[in-house]
Amino acid sequence: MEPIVVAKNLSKSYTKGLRALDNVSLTVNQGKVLVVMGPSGSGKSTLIRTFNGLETFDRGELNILGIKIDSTHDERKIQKIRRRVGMVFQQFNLFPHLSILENITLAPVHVQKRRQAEAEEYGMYLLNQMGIDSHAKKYPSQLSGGEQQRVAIARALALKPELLLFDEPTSALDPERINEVLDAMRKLARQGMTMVVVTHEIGFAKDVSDQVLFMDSGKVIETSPPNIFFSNARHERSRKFLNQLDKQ
Amino acid sequence: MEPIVVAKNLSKSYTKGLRALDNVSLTVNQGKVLVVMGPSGSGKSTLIRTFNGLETFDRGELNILGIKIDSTHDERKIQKIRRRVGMVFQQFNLFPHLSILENITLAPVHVQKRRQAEAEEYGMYLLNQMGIDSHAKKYPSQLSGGEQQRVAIARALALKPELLLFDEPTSALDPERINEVLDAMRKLARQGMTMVVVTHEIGFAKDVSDQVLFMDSGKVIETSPPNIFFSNARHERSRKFLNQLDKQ
Amino acid sequence: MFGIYTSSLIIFFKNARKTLFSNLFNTIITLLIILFLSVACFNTFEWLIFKANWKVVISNLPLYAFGSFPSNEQWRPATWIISLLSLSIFTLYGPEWKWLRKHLLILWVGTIPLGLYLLYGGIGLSPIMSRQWGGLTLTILLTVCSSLLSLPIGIILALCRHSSLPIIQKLSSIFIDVMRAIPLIAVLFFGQLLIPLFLPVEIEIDRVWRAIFAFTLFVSAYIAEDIRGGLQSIPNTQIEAANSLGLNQYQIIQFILIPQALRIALPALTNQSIGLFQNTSLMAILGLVELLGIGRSILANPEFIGQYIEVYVWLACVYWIVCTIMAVLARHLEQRMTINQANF
Amino acid sequence: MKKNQKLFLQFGISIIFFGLFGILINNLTINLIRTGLGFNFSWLFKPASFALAEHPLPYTSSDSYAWALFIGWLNSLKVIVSSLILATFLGTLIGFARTGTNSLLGLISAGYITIIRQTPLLLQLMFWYFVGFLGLKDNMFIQIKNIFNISNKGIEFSGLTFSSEFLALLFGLSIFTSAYIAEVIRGGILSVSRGQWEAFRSLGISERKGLIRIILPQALPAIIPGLTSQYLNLAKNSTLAIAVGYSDIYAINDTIINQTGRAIECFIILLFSFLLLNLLITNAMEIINRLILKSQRYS
Amino acid sequence: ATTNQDNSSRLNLIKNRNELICGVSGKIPGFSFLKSDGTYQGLDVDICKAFAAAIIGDSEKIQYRPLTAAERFTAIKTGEIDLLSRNTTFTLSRDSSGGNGLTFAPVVFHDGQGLMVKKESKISGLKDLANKSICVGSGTTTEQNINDAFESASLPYTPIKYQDLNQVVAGYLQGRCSAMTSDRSQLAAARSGFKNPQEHIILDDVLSKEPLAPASDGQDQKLADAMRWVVFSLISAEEQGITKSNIDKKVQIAKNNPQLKPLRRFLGIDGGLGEKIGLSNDFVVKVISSTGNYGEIYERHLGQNSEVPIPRGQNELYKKGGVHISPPFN
Ligand SMILES: Nc1ncnc2c1ncn2[C@@H]1O[C@H](COP(=O)(O)OP(=O)(O)OP(=O)(O)O)[C@@H](O)[C@H]1O
Ligand SMILES: Nc1ncnc2c1ncn2[C@@H]1O[C@H](COP(=O)(O)OP(=O)(O)OP(=O)(O)O)[C@@H](O)[C@H]1O
Ligand SMILES: [Mg+2]
Ligand SMILES: [Mg+2]
Repeated sequence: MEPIVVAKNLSKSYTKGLRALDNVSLTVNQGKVLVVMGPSGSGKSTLIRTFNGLETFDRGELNILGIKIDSTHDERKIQKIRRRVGMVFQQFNLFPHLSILENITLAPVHVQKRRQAEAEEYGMYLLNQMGIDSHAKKYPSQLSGGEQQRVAIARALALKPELLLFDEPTSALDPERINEVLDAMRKLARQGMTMVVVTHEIGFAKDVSDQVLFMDSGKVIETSPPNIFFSNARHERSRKFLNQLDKQ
Repeated sequence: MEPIVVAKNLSKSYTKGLRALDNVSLTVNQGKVLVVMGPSGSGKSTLIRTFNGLETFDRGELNILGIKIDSTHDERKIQKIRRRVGMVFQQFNLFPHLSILENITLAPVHVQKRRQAEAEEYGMYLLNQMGIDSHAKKYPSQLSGGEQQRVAIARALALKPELLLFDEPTSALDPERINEVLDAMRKLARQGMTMVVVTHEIGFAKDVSDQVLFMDSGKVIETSPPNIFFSNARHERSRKFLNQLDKQ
Repeated sequence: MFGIYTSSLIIFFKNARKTLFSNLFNTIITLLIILFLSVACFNTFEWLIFKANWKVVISNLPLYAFGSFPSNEQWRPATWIISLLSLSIFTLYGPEWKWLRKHLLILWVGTIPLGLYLLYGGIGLSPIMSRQWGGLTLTILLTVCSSLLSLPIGIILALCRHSSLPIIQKLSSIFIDVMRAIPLIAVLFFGQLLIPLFLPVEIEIDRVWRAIFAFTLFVSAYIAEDIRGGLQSIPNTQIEAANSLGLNQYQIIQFILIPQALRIALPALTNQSIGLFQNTSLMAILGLVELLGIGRSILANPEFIGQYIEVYVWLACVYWIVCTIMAVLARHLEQRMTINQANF
Repeated sequence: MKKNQKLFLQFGISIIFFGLFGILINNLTINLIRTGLGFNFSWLFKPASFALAEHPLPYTSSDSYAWALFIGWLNSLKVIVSSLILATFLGTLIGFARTGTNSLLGLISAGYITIIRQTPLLLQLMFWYFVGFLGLKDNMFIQIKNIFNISNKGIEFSGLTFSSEFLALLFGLSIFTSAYIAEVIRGGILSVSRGQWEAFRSLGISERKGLIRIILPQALPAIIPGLTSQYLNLAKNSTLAIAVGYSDIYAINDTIINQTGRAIECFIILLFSFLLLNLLITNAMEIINRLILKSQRYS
Repeated sequence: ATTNQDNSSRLNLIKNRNELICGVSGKIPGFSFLKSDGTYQGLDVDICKAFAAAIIGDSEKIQYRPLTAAERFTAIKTGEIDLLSRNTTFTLSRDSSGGNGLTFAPVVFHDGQGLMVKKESKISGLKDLANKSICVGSGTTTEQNINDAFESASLPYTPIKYQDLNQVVAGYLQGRCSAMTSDRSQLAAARSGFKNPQEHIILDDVLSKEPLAPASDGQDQKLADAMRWVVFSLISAEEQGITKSNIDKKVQIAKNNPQLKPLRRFLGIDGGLGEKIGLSNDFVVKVISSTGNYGEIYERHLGQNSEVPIPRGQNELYKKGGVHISPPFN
């Protein structure tokens, strides 16, 4: 099994003294799903965003799909990585002025220089996979949150990425819509997609993930398989966090 | 036991054809807690907001604290009701330009014409009850969500209301903050306050409520005591809804 | 716009008793307003019907419309104005004819060369110099040309001001800020009287074009700021999303930023062109015989000396009608966009 | 983009820009020499030899051009400041009427706004002056005990006189600007979230009190920038004084250009006087803005 | 006066273009104003027509360009117009190369600045206007003249300055000012449009000499020569009694009577005078047959039966006590 993501001693601070990432190291292998958990402000988003260069870091090294980047943030390498890594955000971030299908075909046509017809065909296939092909001509604001998030996943898939990043993909959704999206993600995991997912959905993490990484104040507190993490977490801090999640 | 809220055949539609409220009738007696549940868009907010005249209705009759209002929306009667009914919103709606204590004393001083000193004293007492008296001189933006919501409750209590309305008071809060607010509400219920609460917090509803009212598409589907509703709801639609809530 | 009026009128009459006479204060205010309005209306109508002498308007209608354009050629500007008008009507009420809809923008842009061809003449038509243009035709020409020219320039300026290259950013900032600091009439003065001084003797620019140039300079600075506002209100997450799809800087500008900024700025942009239409009247002070200018020329005819009230009232009506048409069009455009992309 | 690539691009654009600029200046010099005008400011200290109807400071026609220009600038300032106050007052009233509960007032103010906003200011000014103020006629003047006089010469009020040119400009500008300010105020009020209205209503606070104590303070930060740009527009629009015979800075510049032919120099002076006016207005608004923010420590 | 000129004269340009671009005011009753049919009319306009007839041979081949006072000189200097026929006062600084650098043709209308007041106001001279408001058109010498007049009489006054004559008239009629000042011709023209012209009087005070003359670029001597002699031909024709209606007969007479030397020279039959100034030899015939002589032009636009009657006064021929005189066509 090849490693897809290898992080070595990543550190970053926005404001002096306060570390958003503090010596983070981790590895994600091909076909594996890593779930990242932790309290608000612990650095989960920061971590996952370094993986496709949306965020720089101050020290350490990253190896994504065999491309090494460091704190110098080489634009060309990052552009290469971005073509091979998909990302899904909490707030969907669909392009409101483009129709659903245009949202999906934009990158294939302009980044990968595929033909429009070809990109549209593949786009319709992806929308079909996500169960929303009937909305292809609509605009994002005409869709529910769950549908929008599935469009965002389809958009990320359109570039045929080798790694998918999810930053709290369900936390902006109505309780009733969450499962639509989680189901789509389960499907992807079963198809062997390598994924890094920031989420608080315990059910999903138990179901799908191969490892759960728990962070607090920028540090990795523990990395365990889900069965161990949820029943018998090693660290006091993790247990406290899980307790609070349960209480709701 | 006197009835505090009596609604008879309330109906309302925003857009023609689509009913936000459809023949809703209910009674809340003195000292009782009614929890309202239902999927998004089912009309919960609309219902609870008619109780203090924030929303008009097209047909039916309301009797709040012995004051009868109908579709003509008599401003004078509504003003009377508002002085005796408190309301807490999902988005807190504190006045950002006033300090915490000013937020609380504003209505007593200007509506009930109490003296500033007297209002402040009672305000501090309420803040103390809510466990946030140390923040009295701060501004809303300096407080966490949970603290802000407790200020909002104190503000509603400052007019010594005979009925309290809550519209999803915890759904804008971080998971870790929710219990602070629910605990404060439990305390009020135990002190015998009459309350109508729109919420999806099953634990709270089981604990505190006397009745659970379940709505869908503006209609009341069922009204049951919580032990029956949560273990053995009478209606298919309610069971389906509860299932989905559990899944998360 | 009228839809809104009628519906609010209906609500108004439904609730009249409740809202107008709900308490003493409201009742007094209402009665005072009604009194004032009826006195004003009575006086106005009395003047309009009995006192005013409308000959100064009626016998000069072709002048107001076309200026001193040769009378046997007046069908040319007339054709142009009618085609603009019918295009407006088509844009508003036209059938859902897909192909035409899609090419509406091109049709609108196409009215400029059409207008210029009809006015200037040339191939097949006798040439007519811009000296003879005037009246409403000239006013519309100034508006249409300047607003369509200043849009692309405004976009470029906004992008430059947004750019990370310090020199370019500074230059465009200075241009925009200076343009926005000085009064329009000064810019027009510059265009009419000073531009010739900045050109070599042999080059001579027509004064209609100098006016269009000055208007373009002025309006593009305002448009740039509107678009910059639009750019700034695009959330950063849009750029992040585009970045994570691997789009490069220019593609992001082209496909994400400009279309969104334009749509956000659309109401401001249409307001600019309505303002521009009104402001063309300043050219009357600088000697162009556009709508207001022709009015002032007509007042010099010994036959009409002293009838300025009639002329001003008439011109105000014309300006108001055209502005209202423009505003209705703009509102319609906005509505169509919000139907497509609610919450956008 | 690479760093040197960026530098190169900037360098190229600067060269094109300054090259063009140089050519234009060169043309100008040639033209100025050709027409024998030259470029200097010494004429500023020659006697102006024209009289001014309105001068806040002593002025006679033997004073210098420079002094005449300064008087013009003061005249501009005077009309700008006074119409700024009047426009804000009117605009706020209309903005409230538009959002308020009296629907007749709402309807009228909506009508007012569309009529005012959709006719050219120049026309409105001429209308106010020639029809409104001069229409008062000589025989129609109102006089109250020698303290208060209205005639088509203007208004006289216990020793203070305001000419009808000034008043027409004041009214025209204020009314025109107030229609825009009303929209700014309305926008500001609408920018306060609906939750705030509901919150004060559910506390039993009356509409008027809620508007003043809860909504307006929160709307102010959204209103101030819009207000500033309306004030700047007002200042610029005051140059239309030329249409009603008021001697503002532009009108005096115009006269001087006609007398001396110094178009370029006068244009530069006009430019700087407006930059100065703008600076004054923006700084004053900045101070007001800071005061408001200071009184609202919350954000 | 001629200096050696190359062929780049505007005269050739006009001929090649077959059209004359003539700058006018467009807003002065009697001199140039827009009629309802979209054509310009007035004395200044007829002078343009005379130039076109002389240069091109067709008095209709003209484009009029309305100009404001501020832009008129720039328009000549930049070549936007060929010549200016717009009530422009002939002054030294305008005529000199050190000033505005123009050249003026002979005066076509001798004017003077005057004051108009309402009869009922009982104002009879400058003295009565002390401390009163006076409506002035800005952007011309008018403003300076009124100032000089009051200053030298040490009288205080308040000038109300407007953009153009219409506004001055409106201000005066509405009673904003006790008097309006402008060139006396314009005062008379304006008064003719009033409802009750007899209620207004033009005071006897003449504040300035205002000889109004067509102008062209001072560096183009050829065009200036042509213009000068076209104007003189109008005056000379009146002196000789040659009119639009009898010009053909006069030509016949001149052709048949070789002894009428001056007439033959004047009408271009002998002498080749036209060629010397770059025009055709019979330019006078063309001019007179299209516009008539000076007297006819005057009568048409400013005469007793016109819409704007102004007594000829100074503008009579020298023989009749006026100041118009033409040098000999030799
Ligand atoms: N742009 C920024 N500027 C300054 N500080 C930032 C910025 N973004 C994040 N931080 C800080 O970095 C730390 C980690 O933030 P991050 O967003 O990664 O947390 P998170 O675990 O994703 O939290 P959440 O669950 O709320 O999304 C926090 O202390 C946060 O305040
Ligand atoms: N101001 C409004 N204008 C038009 N329709 C409205 C308005 N407010 C609510 N509605 C509609 O009325 C229906 C009931 O809305 P309501 O807000 O009462 O639902 P809810 O049960 O509170 O939902 P949620 O759980 O999302 O708060 C919905 O269909 C909604 O779209
Ligand atoms: Mg995060
Ligand atoms: Mg709700």
